[in-house]
Amino acid sequence: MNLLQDNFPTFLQGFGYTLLSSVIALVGSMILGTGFAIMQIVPQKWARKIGNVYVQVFRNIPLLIITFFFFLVVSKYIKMSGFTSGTVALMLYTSAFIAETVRAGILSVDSGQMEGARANGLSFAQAMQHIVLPQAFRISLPSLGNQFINLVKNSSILAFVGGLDLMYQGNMVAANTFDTFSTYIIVAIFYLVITLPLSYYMQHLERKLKHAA
Amino acid sequence: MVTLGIFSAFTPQNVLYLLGGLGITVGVSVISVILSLIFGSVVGIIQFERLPFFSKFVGTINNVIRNLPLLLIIFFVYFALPKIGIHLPIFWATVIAMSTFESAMLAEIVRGGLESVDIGQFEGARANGLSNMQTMIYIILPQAYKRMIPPIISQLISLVKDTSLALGIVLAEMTYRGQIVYAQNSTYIIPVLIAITLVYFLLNYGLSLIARWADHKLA
Amino acid sequence: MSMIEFKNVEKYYGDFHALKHVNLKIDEGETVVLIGPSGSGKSTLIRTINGLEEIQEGQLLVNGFDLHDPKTDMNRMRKNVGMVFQHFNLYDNKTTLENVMLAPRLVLKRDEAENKKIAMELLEKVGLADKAANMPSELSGGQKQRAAIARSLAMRPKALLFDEPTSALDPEMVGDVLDVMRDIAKDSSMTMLVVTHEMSFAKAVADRVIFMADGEVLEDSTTREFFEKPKEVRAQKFLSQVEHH
Amino acid sequence: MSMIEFKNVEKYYGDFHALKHVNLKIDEGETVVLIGPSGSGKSTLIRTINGLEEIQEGQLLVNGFDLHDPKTDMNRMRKNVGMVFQHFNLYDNKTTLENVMLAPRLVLKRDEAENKKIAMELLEKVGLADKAANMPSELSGGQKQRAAIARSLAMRPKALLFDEPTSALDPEMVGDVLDVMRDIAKDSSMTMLVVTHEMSFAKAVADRVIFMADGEVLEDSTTREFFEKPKEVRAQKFLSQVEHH
Amino acid sequence: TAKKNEEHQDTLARVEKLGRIVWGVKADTRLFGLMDTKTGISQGFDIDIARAITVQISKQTGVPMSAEFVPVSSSSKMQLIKNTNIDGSVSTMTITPEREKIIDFTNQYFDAGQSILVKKDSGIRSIKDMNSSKYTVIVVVGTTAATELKKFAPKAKMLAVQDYATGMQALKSGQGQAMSTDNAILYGFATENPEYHIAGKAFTHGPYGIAFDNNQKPMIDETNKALATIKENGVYNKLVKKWFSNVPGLDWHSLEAK
Ligand SMILES: Nc1ncnc2c1ncn2[C@@H]1O[C@H](COP(=O)(O)OP(=O)(O)OP(=O)(O)O)[C@@H](O)[C@H]1O
Ligand SMILES: Nc1ncnc2c1ncn2[C@@H]1O[C@H](COP(=O)(O)OP(=O)(O)OP(=O)(O)O)[C@@H](O)[C@H]1O
Ligand SMILES: [Mg+2]
Ligand SMILES: [Mg+2]
Repeated sequence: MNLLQDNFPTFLQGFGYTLLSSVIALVGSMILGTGFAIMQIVPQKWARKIGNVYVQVFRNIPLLIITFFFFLVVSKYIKMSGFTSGTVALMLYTSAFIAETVRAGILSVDSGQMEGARANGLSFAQAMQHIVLPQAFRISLPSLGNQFINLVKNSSILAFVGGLDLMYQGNMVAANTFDTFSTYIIVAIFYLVITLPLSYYMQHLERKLKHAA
Repeated sequence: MVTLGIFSAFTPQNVLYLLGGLGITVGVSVISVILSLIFGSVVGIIQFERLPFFSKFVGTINNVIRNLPLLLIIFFVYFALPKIGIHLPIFWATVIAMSTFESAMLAEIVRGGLESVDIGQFEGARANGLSNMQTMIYIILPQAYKRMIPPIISQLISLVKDTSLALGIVLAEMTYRGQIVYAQNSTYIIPVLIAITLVYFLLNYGLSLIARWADHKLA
Repeated sequence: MSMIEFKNVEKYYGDFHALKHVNLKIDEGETVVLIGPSGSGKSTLIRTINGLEEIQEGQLLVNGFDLHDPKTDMNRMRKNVGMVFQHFNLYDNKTTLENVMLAPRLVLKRDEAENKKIAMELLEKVGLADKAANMPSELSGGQKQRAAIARSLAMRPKALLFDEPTSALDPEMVGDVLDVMRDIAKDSSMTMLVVTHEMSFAKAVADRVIFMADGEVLEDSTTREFFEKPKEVRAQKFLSQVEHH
Repeated sequence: MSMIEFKNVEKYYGDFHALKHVNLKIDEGETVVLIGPSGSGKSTLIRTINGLEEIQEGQLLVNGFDLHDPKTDMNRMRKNVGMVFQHFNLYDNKTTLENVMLAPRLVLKRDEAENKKIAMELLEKVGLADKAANMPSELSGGQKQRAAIARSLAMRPKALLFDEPTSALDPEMVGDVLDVMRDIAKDSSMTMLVVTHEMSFAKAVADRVIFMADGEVLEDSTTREFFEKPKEVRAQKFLSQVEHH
Repeated sequence: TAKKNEEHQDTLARVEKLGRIVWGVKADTRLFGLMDTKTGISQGFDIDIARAITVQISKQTGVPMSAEFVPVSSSSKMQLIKNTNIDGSVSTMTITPEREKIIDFTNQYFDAGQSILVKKDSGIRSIKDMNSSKYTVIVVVGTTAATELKKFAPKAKMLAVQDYATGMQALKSGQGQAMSTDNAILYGFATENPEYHIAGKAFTHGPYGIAFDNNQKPMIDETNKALATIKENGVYNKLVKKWFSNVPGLDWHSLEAK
């Protein structure tokens, strides 16, 4: 495993950027996704429409194209690096899926919770924030976890725009050493270090929630 | 400049060229869908059956594949497998990589679908004298699949979108061809990106409408 | 002064006519029991009073607020009108104490120390002081309902609405909850409207009884009148069924 | 000849001792009712008989098959032992008729025309001929249970096991199902083991009553003996509770 | 570390047996290999050279062979040769000692050197001006430019993208201030984008070779022979004229075979 020793800093840097991009995109997409989930359930028809269109658009087009759009088109007007373009694209793309997950979570919270809160004098926003959303997040924790795993995997898209992530560094090492086999195996292991434990934990959570139900 | 691009980017020959890419996108998708439905079902059932050792083993491999980026798997199949003597033409390398990854994703859906079937259905069938295999084929699978249609279609939508990743190994699918078109003239970039986006959207939105319809029909 | 007033109110669910030409007046401090067969519109009527359902026609005045006026601030109106539900609707993600303290903190901005003091007093009053730190899932049905009542009272409402507060409870739990309600009814400034099938409670506590059927208010009499000689045939029939049970 | 025989059977769920040293013999053609408080192991016992649960010690002989012997072909054994569940467990993806016809077709390879004839006769017998083409979701609970019984009978089993066949039913449905079961019990060659709380059914139909508590068989008497003077204190107490209800 | 490749079959034997040579060519590089969307086949100097070589090898060996083309990217071409997805590559590939350890090159068929393409009004006059961390230079993964850049402007940041099409778009959208690769390739972009030009002289010397898998002496010999022949008989010069005579600022005669 000379390859690993020689290129360890490179892999590690890539790993760092992958993590960084994933975490930023996660936080952003949670906020955006929750926002659009709420938009889809408020009484106002126009808000629902907007929420719905947003989700449908970003769910149904490839992440790669969104990434290119930011990297090549938007950056003409707003300066952004490959890393930023990729991370923003990742955030928007993932937020559509999170919106769907959170919306389903909200709908599965007993409607009595909202009614109880409204009758108790809380405003719609207060009831959402303090009562409905906390419960919705708990219910949808396993699927949110799976979205995060997808997000980490999808962050490999940064490789297409020089995003310095794990996949990008892997390609560079492969191009320099021609030892594609070992390189990609190492890259795979780095990804699995993040995704596999998460994935097992989510399976565990899912089972626990199912038993509780 | 942009408006100029809109008119000249879509010459008949560019449009035909992009449509050819769509053909490849659809081709890869359809073949991968069929393969991954078959393999995903088999692997999902193996995991569900809890066979001693074997199910755990298959499940672990499945989890590893499921938790890797598809892009990595594509690079691996096309660039790394030849190192151990497996040479695949680019189209088939893409199909194999996508089918491997999507099978793993579908296996998880199938396993979940099977687990959501009421245990009483098994017991009823077993007590009624049906064998394990018969119970699976005639009672459990039909019920599980009905429930799995919406998540499976979402996964298929992902699959269609993910074919774009094959541009990383220069498969001449639609996104790659889009790049080639705007390599001719950089004012084409916005109209071409929009056109491609629209095609993907229509393709996938169509699929998601089917999912919604199926969900409605089955509920 | 009237606390709640329905004037020619009509309410539809889509095509379904759920409240038909309702006229009704409940004065401050009154305790009124609302009865009627299943599907007659009791829940619908009571839910319109704190704006959980909209009305389509007529006028509905609650504590001076006109609920049919789109300019009315529902959140302000609701501060004065509490509601207790059949299925409690406690906040599942909060402890009993937090259930009681949340709305006063968020809506009334009540000082935290005072909020806690009031909440504990109320829990004491409904007999749940020792369950303050428990989650709703750890309470029995009767305890849940008493917690829900404490939660409503913490807002110091002028009116309290009850929608079958005891009908989801095991029989041995019903008494405790009715006792608490009786206590509240004694407070002469509190307006209470109660949907219930507990006729003994109605007889003992209510000033007036309203009988509904098919979305209409068929009878509106003093408690004594109603139980001694109900005017409506359907009310008579209903009474005989309920009391027989 | 004995159809079902437990010899010193022990059954554990993990550490939990669910069946304790059970000895029991049921002869061909007998109708036996199994009663006992909730959690006493009735379901566990009945489920071991057609192999839905494994036993850990002792011997369990059903129609000559030794169920504790790993070489025993469970599928063959099950052809002769039908089971009816509390929650029916009809095949949700098949029509009523298909529910009845499936196992004979797949397992007995019964000729299709004959299979259909037998199935329709059975549906006739349980009063469901007109529901042959309906899906289970379109049947009421009582109809579902009668369909499940027809499904079991179609295999022409020597023994039929019932695990609380009426306890998930609305009261007005119970009678029809019990009637069908009474009919079956009349057939002197059919062995029946029934877990139920319907004491009137037990009194009318059972040859013997077995009483379980805490995983043990505490009493095993003729029906008359059991209901007139149960030997065990716990059985007496149980009877008084159930009959009072 | 590249493995030896004894297990690979003889390329010449393979192409003779199959009657075709599969060439890897570029699809995103103007003048050398740019996809013609009508035919779906790249057009350019590289493609014409590959065709001419194929014809010539057919003559030499007496085995009729056709030329087939597979689009490759800078990042994939090396792998594709090693994987025998393609028989050989005529894809603006610089002959370097590192690469020669892994694959075999013919004699050079085109003379090139690395340059930078910048905006005309950028004030950047040569690669030396860019040796500062405030500059980002765009390169393509797997090209020699990526390695050479570190020697000539070590302080500059590097942004590596998957292909030239993306690279040029990235330059235009301001992801970097320069794109660096062989001048020959940059000429194509300069022709297409008048607001950009090549700044300074080429700072490396990196002629292009036709590449095959390693240990393919018979194929290399045949190709060298063919190459020499087309240079002699004027075919080569005709192709130079066809592709390079209209490039502004380029003395195309200097490219002709003498
Ligand atoms: N959201 C709704 N949409 C449509 N119809 C409704 C809705 N809520 C109630 N209804 C209908 O309105 C009628 C009155 O319902 P309501 O719940 O007010 O009756 P109720 O008197 O409270 O009955 P119960 O004693 O069963 O609680 C019923 O026929 C009911 O089906
Ligand atoms: N799969 C299982 N795993 C662990 N414990 C179990 C399992 N099934 C049943 N038990 C336990 O075994 C005991 C006997 O259960 P069983 O279902 O046989 O009782 P029962 O007599 O049928 O009760 P009921 O009248 O409520 O149906 C109970 O304490 C139950 O909790
Ligand atoms: Mg009601
Ligand atoms: Mg039981």
